[in-house]
Amino acid sequence: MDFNDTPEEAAYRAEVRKWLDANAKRKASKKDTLEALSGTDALQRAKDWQRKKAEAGFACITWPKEYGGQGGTSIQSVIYSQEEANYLVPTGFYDIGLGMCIPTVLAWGTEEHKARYVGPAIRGEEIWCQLFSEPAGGSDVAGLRTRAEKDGDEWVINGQKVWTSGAHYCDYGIVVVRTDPTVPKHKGLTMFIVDMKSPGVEVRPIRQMSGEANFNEVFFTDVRVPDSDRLGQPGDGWKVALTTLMNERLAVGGGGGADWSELVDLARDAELADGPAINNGAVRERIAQWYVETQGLKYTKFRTLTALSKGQTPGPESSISKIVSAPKMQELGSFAMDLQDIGGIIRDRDISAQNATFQNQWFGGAGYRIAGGTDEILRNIVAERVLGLPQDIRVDKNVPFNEMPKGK
Amino acid sequence: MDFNDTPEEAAYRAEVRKWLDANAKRKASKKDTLEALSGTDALQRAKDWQRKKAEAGFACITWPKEYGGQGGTSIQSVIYSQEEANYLVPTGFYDIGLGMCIPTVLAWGTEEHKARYVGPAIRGEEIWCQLFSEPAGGSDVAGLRTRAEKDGDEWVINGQKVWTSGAHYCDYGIVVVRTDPTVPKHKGLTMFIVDMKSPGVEVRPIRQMSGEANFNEVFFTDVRVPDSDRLGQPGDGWKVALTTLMNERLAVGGGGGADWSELVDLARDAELADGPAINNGAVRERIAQWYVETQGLKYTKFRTLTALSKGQTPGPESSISKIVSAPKMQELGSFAMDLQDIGGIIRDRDISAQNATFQNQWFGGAGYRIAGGTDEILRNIVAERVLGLPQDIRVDKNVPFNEMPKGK
Amino acid sequence: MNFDFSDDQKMLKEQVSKFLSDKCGYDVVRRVLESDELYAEDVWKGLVEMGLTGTAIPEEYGGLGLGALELCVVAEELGRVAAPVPFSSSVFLATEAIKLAGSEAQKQKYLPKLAAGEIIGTLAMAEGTNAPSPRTVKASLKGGKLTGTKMPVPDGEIADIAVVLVNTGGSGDKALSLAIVELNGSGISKEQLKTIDPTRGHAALKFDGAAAELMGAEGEGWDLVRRVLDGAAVWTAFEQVGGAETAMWMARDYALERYAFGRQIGSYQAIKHKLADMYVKIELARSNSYYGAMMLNDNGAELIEAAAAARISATQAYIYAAQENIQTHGGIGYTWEANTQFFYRRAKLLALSLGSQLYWRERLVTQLEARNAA
Amino acid sequence: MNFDFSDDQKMLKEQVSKFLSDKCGYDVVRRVLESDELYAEDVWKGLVEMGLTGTAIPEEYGGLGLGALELCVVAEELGRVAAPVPFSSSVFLATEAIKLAGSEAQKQKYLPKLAAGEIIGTLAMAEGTNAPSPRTVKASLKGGKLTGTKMPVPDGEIADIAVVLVNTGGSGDKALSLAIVELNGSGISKEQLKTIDPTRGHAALKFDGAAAELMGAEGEGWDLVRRVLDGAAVWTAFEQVGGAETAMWMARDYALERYAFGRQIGSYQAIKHKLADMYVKIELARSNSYYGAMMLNDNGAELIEAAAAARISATQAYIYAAQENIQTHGGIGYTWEANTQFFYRRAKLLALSLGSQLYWRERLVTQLEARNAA
Repeated sequence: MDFNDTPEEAAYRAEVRKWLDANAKRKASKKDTLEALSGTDALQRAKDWQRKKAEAGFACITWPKEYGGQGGTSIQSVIYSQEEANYLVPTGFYDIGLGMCIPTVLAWGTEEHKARYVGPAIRGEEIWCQLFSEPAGGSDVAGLRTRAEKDGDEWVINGQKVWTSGAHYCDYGIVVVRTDPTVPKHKGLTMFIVDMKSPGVEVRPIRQMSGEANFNEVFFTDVRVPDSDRLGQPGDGWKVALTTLMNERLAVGGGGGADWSELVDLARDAELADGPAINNGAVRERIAQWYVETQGLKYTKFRTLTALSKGQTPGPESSISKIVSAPKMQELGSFAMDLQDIGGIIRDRDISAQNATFQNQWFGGAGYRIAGGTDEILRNIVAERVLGLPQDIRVDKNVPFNEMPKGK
Repeated sequence: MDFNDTPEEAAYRAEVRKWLDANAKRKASKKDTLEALSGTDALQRAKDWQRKKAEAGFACITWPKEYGGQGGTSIQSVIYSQEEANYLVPTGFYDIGLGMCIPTVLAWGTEEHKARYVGPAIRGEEIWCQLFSEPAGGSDVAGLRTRAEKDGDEWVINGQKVWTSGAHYCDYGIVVVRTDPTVPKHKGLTMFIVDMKSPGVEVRPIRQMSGEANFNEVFFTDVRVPDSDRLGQPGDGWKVALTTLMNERLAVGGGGGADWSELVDLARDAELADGPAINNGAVRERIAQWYVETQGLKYTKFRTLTALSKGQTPGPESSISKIVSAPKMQELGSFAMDLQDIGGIIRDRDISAQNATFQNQWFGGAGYRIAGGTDEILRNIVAERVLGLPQDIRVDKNVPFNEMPKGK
Repeated sequence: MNFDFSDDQKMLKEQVSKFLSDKCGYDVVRRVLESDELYAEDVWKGLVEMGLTGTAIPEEYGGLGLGALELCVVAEELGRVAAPVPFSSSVFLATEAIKLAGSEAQKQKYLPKLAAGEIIGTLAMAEGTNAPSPRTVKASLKGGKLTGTKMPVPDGEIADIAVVLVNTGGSGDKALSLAIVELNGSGISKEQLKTIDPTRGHAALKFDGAAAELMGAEGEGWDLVRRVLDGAAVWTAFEQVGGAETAMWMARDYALERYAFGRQIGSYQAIKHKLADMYVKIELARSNSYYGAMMLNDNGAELIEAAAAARISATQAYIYAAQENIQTHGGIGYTWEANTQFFYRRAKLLALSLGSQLYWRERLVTQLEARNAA
Repeated sequence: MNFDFSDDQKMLKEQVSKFLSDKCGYDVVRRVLESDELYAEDVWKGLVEMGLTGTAIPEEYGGLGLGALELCVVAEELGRVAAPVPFSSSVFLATEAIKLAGSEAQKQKYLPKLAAGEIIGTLAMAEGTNAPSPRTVKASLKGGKLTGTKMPVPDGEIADIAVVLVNTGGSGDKALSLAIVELNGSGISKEQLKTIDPTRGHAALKFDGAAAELMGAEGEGWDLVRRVLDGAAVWTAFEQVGGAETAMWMARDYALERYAFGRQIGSYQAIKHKLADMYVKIELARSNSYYGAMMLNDNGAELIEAAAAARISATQAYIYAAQENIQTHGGIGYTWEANTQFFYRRAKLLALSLGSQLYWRERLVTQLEARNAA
């Protein structure tokens, strides 16, 4: 039991590090990250970086060589990510496309699709988004209402998607729509590749409670998609979407943000009415609790990586990361605000402790508990797929979609 | 807003107090209670006391005069209970009979039943128990399997009941049984009065995890009950049982046991490795939390009493008391054991802090969270009956009982 | 036994409720959130016209001469609609501080104007992100001149007067005193702060030798301000209970109208039990608040415990209800357009405004220790 | 990266598992619970025969010469069946204390016998219901004579030797030392204690001038015993994870077979989410335990944090799983006949046996403070 690389892994890591040293700047502090990601040229810098990675053979390491990948191992991919995280490089723009969309194209697309789309995506020339969620859908992803009707060799899409990250700068998307409302809901769906610049596609930012706008609504009005851009057969949409969602589950991270260490720093500085916060047993209890949770998740990931390195596929166990870290994000933010007493309401980065990171986290945590699977849905997943408990009674299993009760 | 009696209430309270002073000994300390209840003659003393109360007009104060009650108000009944609680009198033996069974007889019995059973129950001559729960039933009370078959003017009962308090000293019981297994489960039940001394009734104590035996299993083997001892019509059993259960909800108390005050005492005495427990903020946090919960329940009860005194009927809100106090009982016991560190495992009353009250409470809390409605069922009740949320999907609504999936 | 509000009090509650549901809908809260308005002046004027700013001010000072209980019912209704008005600053804090600590002259000077809504008052305690206490308050009063920075001060930009917690150099708990200062004089600069809840404005007030006068005895400031906070805690608990109930019913209504997997989401136990837990917490908070109200009204011996219990349980109930209301709504509940955010913001603001739970727990347990020893 | 046990270690685990599932079923646990037996001597003998008592004892002292990781897999399997044997007392505590602090002569004298299972050892720290510390330990060692009362001492009635935490009169943390005492000598009386878990016997040991000898340097007892506890915490965490998993699967199986309202109770979210929470807690505990194992095996720089994290999360996982296993079972789960009780008792015993969470949190955070400052 050790964290050391095997000789092969070590050699690969050295190679990666050498290349990164030659092509990127090493991070000096935590703050560096934020600065690297901000600015109006962030997208262009991300595209440049992705191209560079692809040229050097560090993009999409595990994908087949024939489509532009490296045919490498999962652990090589992990090693690259671990190392890259130490450098000041633009990230984020490609997570969904390369993490979820293109894997779905690889699994379900025709040879033509793969030849056309995979290469440019790897080289960063085309960015992809995922169009699944709908206002009426939410946790019930399959309950979607956006519809497509066949018209000759084309399909005509009408409806609305929500919570689409990056829709405004993306070139392509994968969209799941209802093509047959007369069969039970999981059976009437079909998946398409859609050109985001098509006429009739309108993208509007969604402003979140916190004031930021990281997501979009996407409206489809008579958007025409050639039948040749269908992924899978008509009616297979749910199965195709599951491929995407499985990849999402793997891609979802720990949520980030301030953790026990930042709380220790704060508690050292904060004065409660009866003395320094760090001396208060209730504060110390929370530091201990959040340390234990963070470490537990960290070493769970190491266990998963070990399984990966032995060729195993991680299962729905990875849901536990978000089950633990999402409420922690919210609660830790909230508790840290308590330590600042009345002043905890201040959200000005120049005044509030640690640049208002706790206040922002308290806002963000409320969203993170919902995005990509609510606390409740993730517990269902663990209970059903890990522990083998039965699904809740499903009234929607055999009912035609257009006869199902829907509420407002 | 005040806690004072109205003049009428004050006069009644004075009368009660005068009678209690003349007939019982005032409690000097908390310990007195335990001693008053122990001993082999406890039952006889309880009978004597009940008779005395009935003679003085303080038993079953709200019941109609024609059947031996006093025709008094709810608030008079509460005042009597409040005052009686300050005296060393035997309690407990009559709670179920007078709190749940006889109210059901009054609501559903024939004139003959009322004439025959109510008077002796009030005077304490006959004690009653309630026979509803079954091994396969649990939270699903209506899922019971004990059956009764008609044989001439009699019914023949076979089956098993569990969690029956006092079955070994009771004279009568009310028992709900299945008389028609071919209709959906709530519709095939019937309620009977059963003589607990009948041939074929066998009572066995149930030993609890804590080592005590406060409940019984009751086995029915060809027990014959005359049709005249039926309460309500055949098939009405569930409605009759609901009357009983509604009365139970009102009767369930706060669970008792050690609370924040005992925890303060313990924390003063207990030495943690880094100092006295009372100085630890995590300990202080819990003292505050449990104080707040206990006081909240206490004043909720005062609000209920105020409603009672205005002639209103308390509803399912009273479920909150057990939702809060049952987990508190378990957690407070557990935390107090933590304060005793390694020594917290000792359960010897002569060595363990406060006579091992915390250890016993930690055992008892596990049972209290289940008995008379689990944490989960009580939340369902609040959600459905107070907040008007829909029932969970019921697969058992229209299925004949003998065709329903049952598991082991 | 009559552990309930009187019919007159309930009627007052009804009046306030009616006014607010007419005049202070979500549109008003949103207007203040999204604009540069510092408060809903229209709503405030209406409250003033109803005489509510003078509810608990004696008639001799121009008030209605009612008691603490009447303020409780008003507070609950203000909380229910998340009203963006300076009621708590002016009424629960400034007015009560003057009633408690003011000289006869100070009372004569300020209470009638506060009662009539001619001026708005506030209490300036905090100095940044530490809990105000004799160890952290540095603003000083010397020779009638106030120097230092107070922030966040609720309604600091719109307030006409402030009661200020100042350091007058005594030792230990005697370091602090109260001062009263008119905020329109010289030597004062105000700066609006960015906070988690822009529907209730907070400012940084910088005093550079501003004219101020001592209120109450020198060295008694810490004791006085804690007594003011005890009362404010009870009223704020009602405000919190009101807000928590709105959040709970909002979640419940959404759980009835929203379908997932072909069923109302309110039929799933995860949602049902969440809502049941909201209800339980709110009921505990309401009951503790009632007791706090009684102690406050009767100046009862258990006021400190009762106020702390009310504050702690109301804070927990509101935080939980507001947070899980968003969770019940799912994605839509996290958007700017949703009204859920008003309660999320306000719940946390109120949780901190009179000092966090850490302060109140400590105040409670110190008192319980003393009581248990006795 | 290889954050997993080796194939050899997994094979050992398999062997132990097979032995225990054959020889240490619930019937054995119940037999010890309901009889006067102090431990399952048959199971113990089997473990001794497999050489497990000598797992981490060097070969020169008659052990198998394996390491900390092998003890981890053994501990997990013992925990899984709630084995009623003195393994933790003798192996995790006494043996390790002697390995850490014993003189060469002491090692020569005791380790071979411990390895061979000829004697059972224990560690006597506590003196009643306060946490053992330099401020509370009063038992004294003077001139080779031990005086005082230790309780509860795990397996105190059956142990042949005890490592005892004694007060040797130094100041502050230097007040304490370790002593080793043979329990069959004179000046010792033993009394079985009534505890929450009779399947693991505990005694009060009264020493009245019993012969004892210092182990390790005088004044180093507090430091030494805490280091022993760090190691024991890691092994016990595996024991706790094993027990927690049994409780979880017991609850899960019952949730599948029990019907209410015509459905498996495992189809209700209240039960599903409860079980999911068990799983999450257990996974966190397992992962922290793995890291603790690695630090222990490598004598790593983060041993204290890793041990504390393993202990805290494993304690929380086991307590939760054991408690909610009963709740999932409902009434039947609270009866004497149910096997749920074994885990409820054992979870709490193990939660307290090496000091409660309050001790471990403090140990952890003190370390984190130091690290964060650095």
